[in-house]
Amino acid sequence: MSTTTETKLELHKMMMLIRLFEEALEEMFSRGLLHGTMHLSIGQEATATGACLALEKEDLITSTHRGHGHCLAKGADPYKMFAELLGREDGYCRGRGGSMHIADLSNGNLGANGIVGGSLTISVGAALSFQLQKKDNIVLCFFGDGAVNEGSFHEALNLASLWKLPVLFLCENNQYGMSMASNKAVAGESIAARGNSYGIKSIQIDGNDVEEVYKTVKQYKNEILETKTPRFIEAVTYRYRGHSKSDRNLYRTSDEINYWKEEKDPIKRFIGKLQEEGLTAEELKKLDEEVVSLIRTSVKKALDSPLSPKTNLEEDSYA
Amino acid sequence: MSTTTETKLELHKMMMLIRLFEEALEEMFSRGLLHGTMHLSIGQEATATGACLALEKEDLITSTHRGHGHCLAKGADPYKMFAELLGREDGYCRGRGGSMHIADLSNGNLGANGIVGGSLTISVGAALSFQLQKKDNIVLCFFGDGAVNEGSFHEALNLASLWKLPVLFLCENNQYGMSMASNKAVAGESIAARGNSYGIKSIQIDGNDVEEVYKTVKQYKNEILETKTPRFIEAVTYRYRGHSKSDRNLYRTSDEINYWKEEKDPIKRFIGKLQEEGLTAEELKKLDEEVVSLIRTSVKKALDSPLSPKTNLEEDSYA
Amino acid sequence: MPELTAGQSINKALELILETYENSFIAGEDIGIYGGAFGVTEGLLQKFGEERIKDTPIAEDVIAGLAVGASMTNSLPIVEMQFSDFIVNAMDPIVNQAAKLHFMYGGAVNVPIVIRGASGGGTGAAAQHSQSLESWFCHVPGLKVVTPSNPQNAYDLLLHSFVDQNPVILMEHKLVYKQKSNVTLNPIPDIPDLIGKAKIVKEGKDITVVSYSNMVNVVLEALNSDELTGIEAEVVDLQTISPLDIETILKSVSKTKKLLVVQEAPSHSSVGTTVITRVVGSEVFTQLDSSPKILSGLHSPMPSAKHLESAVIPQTDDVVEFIKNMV
Amino acid sequence: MPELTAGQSINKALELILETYENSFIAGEDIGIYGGAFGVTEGLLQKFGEERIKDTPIAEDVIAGLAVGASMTNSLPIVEMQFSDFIVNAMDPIVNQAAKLHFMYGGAVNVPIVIRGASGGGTGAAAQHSQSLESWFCHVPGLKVVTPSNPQNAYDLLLHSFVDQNPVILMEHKLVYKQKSNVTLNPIPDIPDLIGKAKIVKEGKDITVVSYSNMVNVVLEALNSDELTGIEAEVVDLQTISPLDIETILKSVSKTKKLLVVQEAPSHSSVGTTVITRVVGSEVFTQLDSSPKILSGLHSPMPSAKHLESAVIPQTDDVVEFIKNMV
Ligand SMILES: Cc1ncc(C[n+]2csc(CCOP(=O)(O)OP(=O)(O)O)c2C)c(N)n1
Ligand SMILES: Cc1ncc(C[n+]2csc(CCOP(=O)(O)OP(=O)(O)O)c2C)c(N)n1
Ligand SMILES: [Mg+2]
Ligand SMILES: [Mg+2]
Repeated sequence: MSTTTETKLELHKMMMLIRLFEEALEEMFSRGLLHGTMHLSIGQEATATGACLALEKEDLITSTHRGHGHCLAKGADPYKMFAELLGREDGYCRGRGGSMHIADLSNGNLGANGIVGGSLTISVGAALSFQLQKKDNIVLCFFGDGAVNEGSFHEALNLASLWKLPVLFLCENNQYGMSMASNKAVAGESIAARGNSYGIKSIQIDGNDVEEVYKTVKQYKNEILETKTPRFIEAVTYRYRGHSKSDRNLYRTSDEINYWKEEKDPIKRFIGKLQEEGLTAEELKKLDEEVVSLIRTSVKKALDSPLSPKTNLEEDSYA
Repeated sequence: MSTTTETKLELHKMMMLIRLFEEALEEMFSRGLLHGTMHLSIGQEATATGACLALEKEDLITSTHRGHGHCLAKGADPYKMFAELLGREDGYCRGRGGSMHIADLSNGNLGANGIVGGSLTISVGAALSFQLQKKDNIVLCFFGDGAVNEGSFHEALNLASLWKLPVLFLCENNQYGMSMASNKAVAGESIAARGNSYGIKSIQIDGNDVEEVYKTVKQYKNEILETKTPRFIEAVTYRYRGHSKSDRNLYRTSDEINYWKEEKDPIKRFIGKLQEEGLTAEELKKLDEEVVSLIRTSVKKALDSPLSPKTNLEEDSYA
Repeated sequence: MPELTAGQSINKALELILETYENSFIAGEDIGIYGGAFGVTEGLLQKFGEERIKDTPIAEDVIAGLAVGASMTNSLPIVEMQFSDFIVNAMDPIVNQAAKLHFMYGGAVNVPIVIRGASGGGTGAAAQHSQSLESWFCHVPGLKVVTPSNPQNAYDLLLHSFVDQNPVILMEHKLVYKQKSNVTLNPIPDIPDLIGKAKIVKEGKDITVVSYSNMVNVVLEALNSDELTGIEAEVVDLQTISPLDIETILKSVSKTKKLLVVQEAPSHSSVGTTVITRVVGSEVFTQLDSSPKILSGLHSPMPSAKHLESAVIPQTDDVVEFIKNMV
Repeated sequence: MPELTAGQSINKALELILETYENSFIAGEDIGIYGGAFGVTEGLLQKFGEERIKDTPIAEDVIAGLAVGASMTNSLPIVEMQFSDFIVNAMDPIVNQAAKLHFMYGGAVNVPIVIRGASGGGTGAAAQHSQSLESWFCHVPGLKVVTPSNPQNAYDLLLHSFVDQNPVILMEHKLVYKQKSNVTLNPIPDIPDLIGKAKIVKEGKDITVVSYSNMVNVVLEALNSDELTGIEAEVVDLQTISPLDIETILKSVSKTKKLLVVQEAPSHSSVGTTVITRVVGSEVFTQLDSSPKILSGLHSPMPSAKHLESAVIPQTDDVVEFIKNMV
């Protein structure tokens, strides 16, 4: 299965969109426009992009505290996301969720989750709905390497395997929890091996190779629908920024960070590939400018939009 | 490592003690002397016996809701156990714990636990104490096949493996939770394989062969102390009685139950072995009579002992 | 109008729901062939099959979590916590997810799930199988908490909880399961108007006794005591403990001028302290002619021995004692 | 007498404990090289090494569970819940095990553990990282619950909680961590006599304001408002919310005749409703000359947006408003 040029350009544009979206957030944060903290996925764009673009709109995802990329790649409007982080009425959650809790059901995003491992059992329930409703769709569950050690991971994978649920578990192994190296936190061979131990076919891939992610997710989705069994992907990647805004990066070396930035950056690598395949500097520039202006206009529009009104929050707490 | 005759007779006597203890409980229950329910291990005596007799007094165990056998095998006084189930002051918990919550610290039993999987993380903590205190002892953690699917199992095994804790996980796989067959509840190859997936050396053994259990636990204890890594045993066994007093056994056939009673009974099998090795009917009779009279006198003494007084229970709730 | 135990009436309500809503299902431990630890789901597997009567491994976190995910995707889950004590293993999906998603996502999703659990003591099941943890869930915004006291409201409140679009925690007392009476098998309602409504189960003018769950039965029994002849107590069965039907309570107390709350759970940070706080914080405060009291379970784990267990749980004699002292 | 933030004073208390008790250790997420999400354990790894400063995987159930097992075997564990919201994943070891073992085993064991968690809102961390769940643990017999409000009592209460032979839940408000003042670095006490004691932090005769955790600071700030000049409020900092120091509260209320409770947590089934219930259930009831009130957080999850967050959490203006209306 080879990827069309059109798709490749989409993949590039989406990675750029995520990168620029989060860089814009950083800038807003430093200008004191944002309340609270946030978790940036800069450096990990290939996983979110390759995975979500391999899905249909009707497929669902569950996301994490580091979910901006998942959300955008699944089709969210950057304007509404900026608006959400700024507490505006047009935000996806009307200013009630913020960075860690954006959901976009219209595009099949069941929502980011502030609880590590919190989305795993939810994804199993959504996959059960697909099974009961005999739908030909899957649920892709994003989670980090740190979530692998939570009890909820165990209960979710065990049940998904027993009940043959159409769920694709996708572990974004960026090699650290908050500060703990995943090899100090996960016993046994590897995270992919842990997936296998539940009788779930699992694979470890280069999470910074957007095409590999895209192809693997496409293939696994087909296998899930054909075999009616779940699948598991460990995508190895790396986060450039601190865990959150308060991180001083004491637990890793700047050499390590620089190595990943220089040698393994998903966007750089993919641009190189596209250029080998004949993409000209002009074409690239044009693509990127579209993204830049989308971000610019979205930020401006969000900053100009009205704050979320103080409604009766106790009433808002119930359906 | 061959087992001495003396040890073999101990193993037999202990299995008999457990069997007769629980049969006595059944009789008390039918006479309406017991409040609440209880979980009997009749048919599983070899696991508790072989495991606990392989330990020293300073080694610790954590037990389960089906813990009478563990407790007796670790050296508990049947009188104090009967007294506990009858709510008497001499009971191990002064009538506050009952069947599901007997602890006997003096003999290294950290206590039975009414929560499935509840003792796994506790055993890890106790093993951590041994490690920190540089003691040459282990913690043996009993749990059932049903507990394998709890999140606490996952978190406990992962940490024990990472921290190289001196704990021996012993799963009593009696092939059913309450009503659910363990092969419908545990995904993957086997329970022992699940232990291996955490990088913990694991083995599946015949839990109804008391000598095999005894030898394996002895060997694994030595390995734990030498290699400073945990171990995992899946002991396959079978419970004859219902899960608890309210069980109608709808989830299994009487043929299956009878097969285990006739062909696989741990006591019968071991008696056969002992007789092959020269134990005479008289010797056997003598051994068993000791056990019978111990149970008889214990029951009588317990029934004659005073109820636990109504102290200030709110004060008793705090140290 | 059949005579049923509450266990049976709940079974009937579940059956009606499963027949009526194709996208409803039940999940829990031993709810299939075993019929549930308390027999509440008996026969449902045979009627509706494994697809909709889902026996789970012993894994409460995923039991509750799957309900959340399923409810966000057009399924209508009802899950069972075999003993409500085990809900401790399902707190994240219930408290951090189910309770918050509707609000957190700006109203974009509903989480219409029902979580049933067998609560309470009196059966000799000891400290880990006898708790009344309902107050915890009342403290959590986004959840509703319902506590039936008899076969009829056990049936009706389950149907209404199911129709309610919010996550509802149903705490069913083990002794209520055994209560037996004639039950009108009402149809599934269009609007869940019973949720949030207390019920005056006995009218009176001398004192208001507010209670819920099995303690309502203990209170009613106590009122038959000769020692209380001549005293007309008004008994309020809260039925829903969050949100509280404060109007009904205030109306009664402003009539009787006296308030006693009776609950099995310990007092600290509980439903009972909330009822009293709401009453004394209202204009009714000035009408009270005596100090409002709470009769609760002791601040102690549940002992296994029968004579100690009954010392922890309020008994009819205790209720009589309290009422005598107040009137 | 150094000037320290509460985060720093807690760090000093931890250091003193680790130096003094060889069998003590700390376990939690990112408490090692990272120094804890709020910097509370900074420098301890360097001083005491990996054996005693135990960085764990993200697995709250085993973090709390190992504390229980370790405490039963002559170790003295202090464990950290990075945000107290994550304690939902550790409820079985805390509630079904730690709280009950001493009673359930007839007094044969003690479970002297300390569980610290960062609680509360006001930092824009939204619904899953801003909760004040302390009331849950007050409802559980066998647990003690402690809530510091400033650098000095954060230091002292940690030492006393450590010495206490019961499982103690310490809820440390994120905004309290940032409070700064001079701290007397007292030695480790022989008897934990601060546990269970409230403190009058300001004397007054016109109204008793009972509060705890960061809300004590909000109350004290409110009292500086010009709108309240002439009003002498007495402020009680509960410090320990279970068991409650009811004597101190009653003494104050019988003097002022008025009671206001201020807390960040929602009202239903909370500490505040317990304080009011205990007061109106006592002989002080007849001395009250106005309806006792509670000012609490809204019954709503915490929104992320700053202007909405501050609508959920009681602000100084709200305190001023309540006091004005009551006096
Ligand atoms: C249950 C729970 N425990 C702890 C945390 C605090 N926390 C937030 S993110 C994080 C690290 C998660 O690591 P990982 O799963 O690898 O995701 P990453 O941050 O690397 O993307 C931690 C410890 C949390 N949010 N939820
Ligand atoms: C957390 C929890 N969930 C459910 C139960 C109810 N329960 C008690 S024993 C049991 C079956 C346990 O099966 P297993 O672990 O195999 O032990 P066995 O009963 O077979 O000895 C169940 C479901 C419980 N006690 N605790
Ligand atoms: Mg990570
Ligand atoms: Mg079993």
